[in-house]
Amino acid sequence: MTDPVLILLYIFVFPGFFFLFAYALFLSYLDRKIAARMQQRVGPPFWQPFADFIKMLGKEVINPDGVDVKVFDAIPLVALAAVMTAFIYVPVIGLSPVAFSGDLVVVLYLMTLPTLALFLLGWLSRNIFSAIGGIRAVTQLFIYEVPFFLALLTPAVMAGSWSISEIVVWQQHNLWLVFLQPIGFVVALIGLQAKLERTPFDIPEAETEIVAGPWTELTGRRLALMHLTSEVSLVTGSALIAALFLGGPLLPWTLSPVWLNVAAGFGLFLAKTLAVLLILSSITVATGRLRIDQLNDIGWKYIASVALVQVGIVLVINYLWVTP
Amino acid sequence: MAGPGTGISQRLVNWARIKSPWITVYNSGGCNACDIEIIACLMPRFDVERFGILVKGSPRHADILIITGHVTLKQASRLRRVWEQMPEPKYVIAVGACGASGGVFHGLYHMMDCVESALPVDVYVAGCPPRPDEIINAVVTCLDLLREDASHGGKEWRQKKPVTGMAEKSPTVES
Amino acid sequence: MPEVVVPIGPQHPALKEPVNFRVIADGEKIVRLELDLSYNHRGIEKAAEQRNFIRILPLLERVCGICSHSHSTVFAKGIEEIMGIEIPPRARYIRTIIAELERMHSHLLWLGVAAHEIGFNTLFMWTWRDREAVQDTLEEMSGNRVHYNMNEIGGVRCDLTPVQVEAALARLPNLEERIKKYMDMVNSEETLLIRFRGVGRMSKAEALKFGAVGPTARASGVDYDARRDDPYLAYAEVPWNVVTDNQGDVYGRTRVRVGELWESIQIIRFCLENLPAGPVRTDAPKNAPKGEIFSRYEAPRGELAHYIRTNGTDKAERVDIRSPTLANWTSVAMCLINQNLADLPVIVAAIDPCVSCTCRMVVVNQKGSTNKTNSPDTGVAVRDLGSRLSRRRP
Amino acid sequence: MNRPVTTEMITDRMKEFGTVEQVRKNRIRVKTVPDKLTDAITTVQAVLGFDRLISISTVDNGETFELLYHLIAPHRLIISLSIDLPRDKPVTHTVSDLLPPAGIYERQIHDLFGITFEGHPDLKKVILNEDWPDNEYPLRKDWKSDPGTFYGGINVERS
Repeated sequence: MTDPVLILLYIFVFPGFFFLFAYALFLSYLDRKIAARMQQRVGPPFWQPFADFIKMLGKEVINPDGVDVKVFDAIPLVALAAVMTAFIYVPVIGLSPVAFSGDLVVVLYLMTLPTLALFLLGWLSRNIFSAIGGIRAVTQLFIYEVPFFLALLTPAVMAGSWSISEIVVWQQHNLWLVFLQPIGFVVALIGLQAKLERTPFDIPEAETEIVAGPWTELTGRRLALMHLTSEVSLVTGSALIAALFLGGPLLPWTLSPVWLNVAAGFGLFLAKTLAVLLILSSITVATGRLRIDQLNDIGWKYIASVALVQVGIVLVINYLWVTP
Repeated sequence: MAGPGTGISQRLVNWARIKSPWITVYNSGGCNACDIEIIACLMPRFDVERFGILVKGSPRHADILIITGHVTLKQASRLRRVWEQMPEPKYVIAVGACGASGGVFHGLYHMMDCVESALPVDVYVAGCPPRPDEIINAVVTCLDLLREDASHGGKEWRQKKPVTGMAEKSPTVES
Repeated sequence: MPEVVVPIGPQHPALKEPVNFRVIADGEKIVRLELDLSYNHRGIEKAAEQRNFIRILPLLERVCGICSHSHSTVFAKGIEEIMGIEIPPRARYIRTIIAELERMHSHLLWLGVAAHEIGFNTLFMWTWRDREAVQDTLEEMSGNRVHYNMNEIGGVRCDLTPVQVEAALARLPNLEERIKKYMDMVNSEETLLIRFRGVGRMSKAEALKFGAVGPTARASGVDYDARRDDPYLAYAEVPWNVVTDNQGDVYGRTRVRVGELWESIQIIRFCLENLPAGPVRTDAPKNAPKGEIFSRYEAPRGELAHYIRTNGTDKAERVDIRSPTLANWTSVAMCLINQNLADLPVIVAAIDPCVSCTCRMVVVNQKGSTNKTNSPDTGVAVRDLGSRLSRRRP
Repeated sequence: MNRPVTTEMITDRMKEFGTVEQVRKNRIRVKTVPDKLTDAITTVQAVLGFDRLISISTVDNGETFELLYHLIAPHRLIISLSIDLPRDKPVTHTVSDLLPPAGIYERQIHDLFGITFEGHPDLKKVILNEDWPDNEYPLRKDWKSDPGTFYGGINVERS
């Protein structure tokens, strides 16, 4: 897998940008369909997210006066690029060729860029609603970031390496981490739900309080790119959790022909990401929005302390297990 | 590539515009009976999300502006301002008898007389209030208008005589 | 954070109707609030003086879409009392049935919108799906889903056939089971409780002082209900009881409204089962004698009062409409002080504002500061549009 | 209230303020003079237990404006205090300090009828368009809306 053409192919075509674009739209369709079916509605047709994306591209772009247009255009692109590159390091068919030790930290860093982009958009568009939305986005970032990182770094501590691919390989020999660290799995799910700003935590984009939060002034292609960013970060987040906790795309036993092994691995990857998506969708449907100060209490009092307890348990297990 | 309306990308954009019309509802002074009928369209029984119709809060994100109720004097300028905030391929649906002629409130002192006096309307819906399926039918006729306009390159060819009172002195919204 | 003026303008997803709040917020806390309600002022009372008793009822029904039967019933009831005619018992029962069906569809609508305000869309979808059953019953009985036009001076416009009665009765058990589900959902569902409990609290003394009406007042323990104080239509003969609660906050108002939903079903079932036979309307004289009446009615949102004065012709000389939401605006303005900005839609939705009824009033609330406050309108200068169209007397 | 308040009690208590008549089973109407109004309301509130203002109704009967203050009490009786104001100088004192909801109704009446209430904290134009001319009071009997052009050039008598 070191042949540069194959790597380029890997990055751009199959598990890279093209597949990610299609899979993001598919997951967004599934998310809306599950939510609709749970509310006893029919839900959108298969091509709906694709039609939304193309329509938004075709709309007129309105620049609110007094806004630096170049920066206003650049921010959605930066956010989208960050999230897409984060997906390269997550193993999709077998281990990712560009993995290096420490790519878990890079992925986590790249995942926070969209929230900062939202804050900048809100602050730049000089509209009172988007300013308040931007501030809420950043305050929410501080609340869920610590437990989310703790929950995602404990697998690295247990597996003894900071590369996602090596964690996946480690899980082949031992149990899946979801059984070893159930609390970490739950905290990671809650953190991901908050990072994607979905219903219990969609305070920045609270549709009924501040019109559309940081999204208010976005029109045309900027809106399309920001929607795509949120959908792609849904894919990246669920793939990350699938890789770290549910054993990633590798089979415990290797099948005879290589392509069958890769295909089975890819099937596992799809199954696991869809499972994570089902959990996220049911959380969205079953809960109402929290207030920012309630989120503050719950975030720091419960979720952060539970994550610390999880870290403590992992350290104890590591100490007992490693020494023979 | 052939004319503006026939290129592959143009046909794709037209298809996308027809498949995902986003609407925003504005109650310009009516008795909010039409409002609750529009919200009833979103509900499980008349679910419009299967046509891709979403109700968006801010006019910036919407394609179709649905106006319920007649236009009171105070609403006229704000209605006009909301309409101007919408990005270009935009359409206006005036719902109910109030939208067409002021309905029961025709001729009252604190009212302008119909939505047409504030901004150009594309589709009218009869009924006081119209049933949810009639409102969905209005959105569908609006999409047919969109398909026709796409083939003629924009709305100008269909614009009938300029709206009286509006064209000769277009309101200057002080910035 | 210095004081920020947040205009929640006439066009806002949280408010289904055009009302304009100028919220002066300090960070997330609301310091002061200025409402501007006059977007919906249509001048109905002036028109009401020019219409005879047949043409006035459709106009009065369209004061507000959700409580349309209330406005026409309170007017018809007042005129019939001035004329001194007695409508047949069957007409009284049919009016009560339509009134209670309207209360059910209004409360279910409100429960959905309140859940939507806090982002809990599932309950929004469920309540409105069950509301369709009530809408079907209303459409079968009166031909229209929202404006029923059932009333006429002297009785009811169309009769209820036995088939309609059976169909309505068949729908009640399913509605009862759903409302039972909502009742324990409201009490136990954590996601609702965390946003409703302790928000916009109003004590009983405050409720009385600021003149709150309807479920908003009954949630604070005020025991006023026009159906029991001034029994009209068939409420005297139907066994029902007033639902009150002493929580005083949005949670209490939700419980009162769901309780009233339950009561409405019992009233409807009682009225449908022993619907008296007989004619549906008596012929009323064309002109009403000279007189006046202050007729009260318990609309879904609160106590609705029409002051009607007649002068012997076939037109009412003066119809003074005081709608329930108009009385609730002062109390909601007081409840909102130093609550969270995020709670504003929930508290405002808690009084179930029907802005079309309140086509009046700016309320300006003072928070201990000097009494002098004003409400500059945030609207755009209207020199161009408004001035040319405003009315000059010749 | 230790003993239930009866209509007779109310009628003899309110005799000093003006003519009292029992209109219906639980409706009492008291006709008073503007300057006696405030202490009529205070006695009604304090002694007879009327604690809530339902609404203030106004009627333009030719040469005078009639203001009716409707109050209700826990014992389910409704009292309506009515005063007459001359048409040329319709001025009376505000009651919004005694009854807070009155602040709303008085501003509306000022806008539609032109009756000024002294001492009202903020008596500004409220419900009509910003551009509504100041001395036009639509709900007065003698005010006819401008029979001018109906929008679009068709001449229609406007109610």
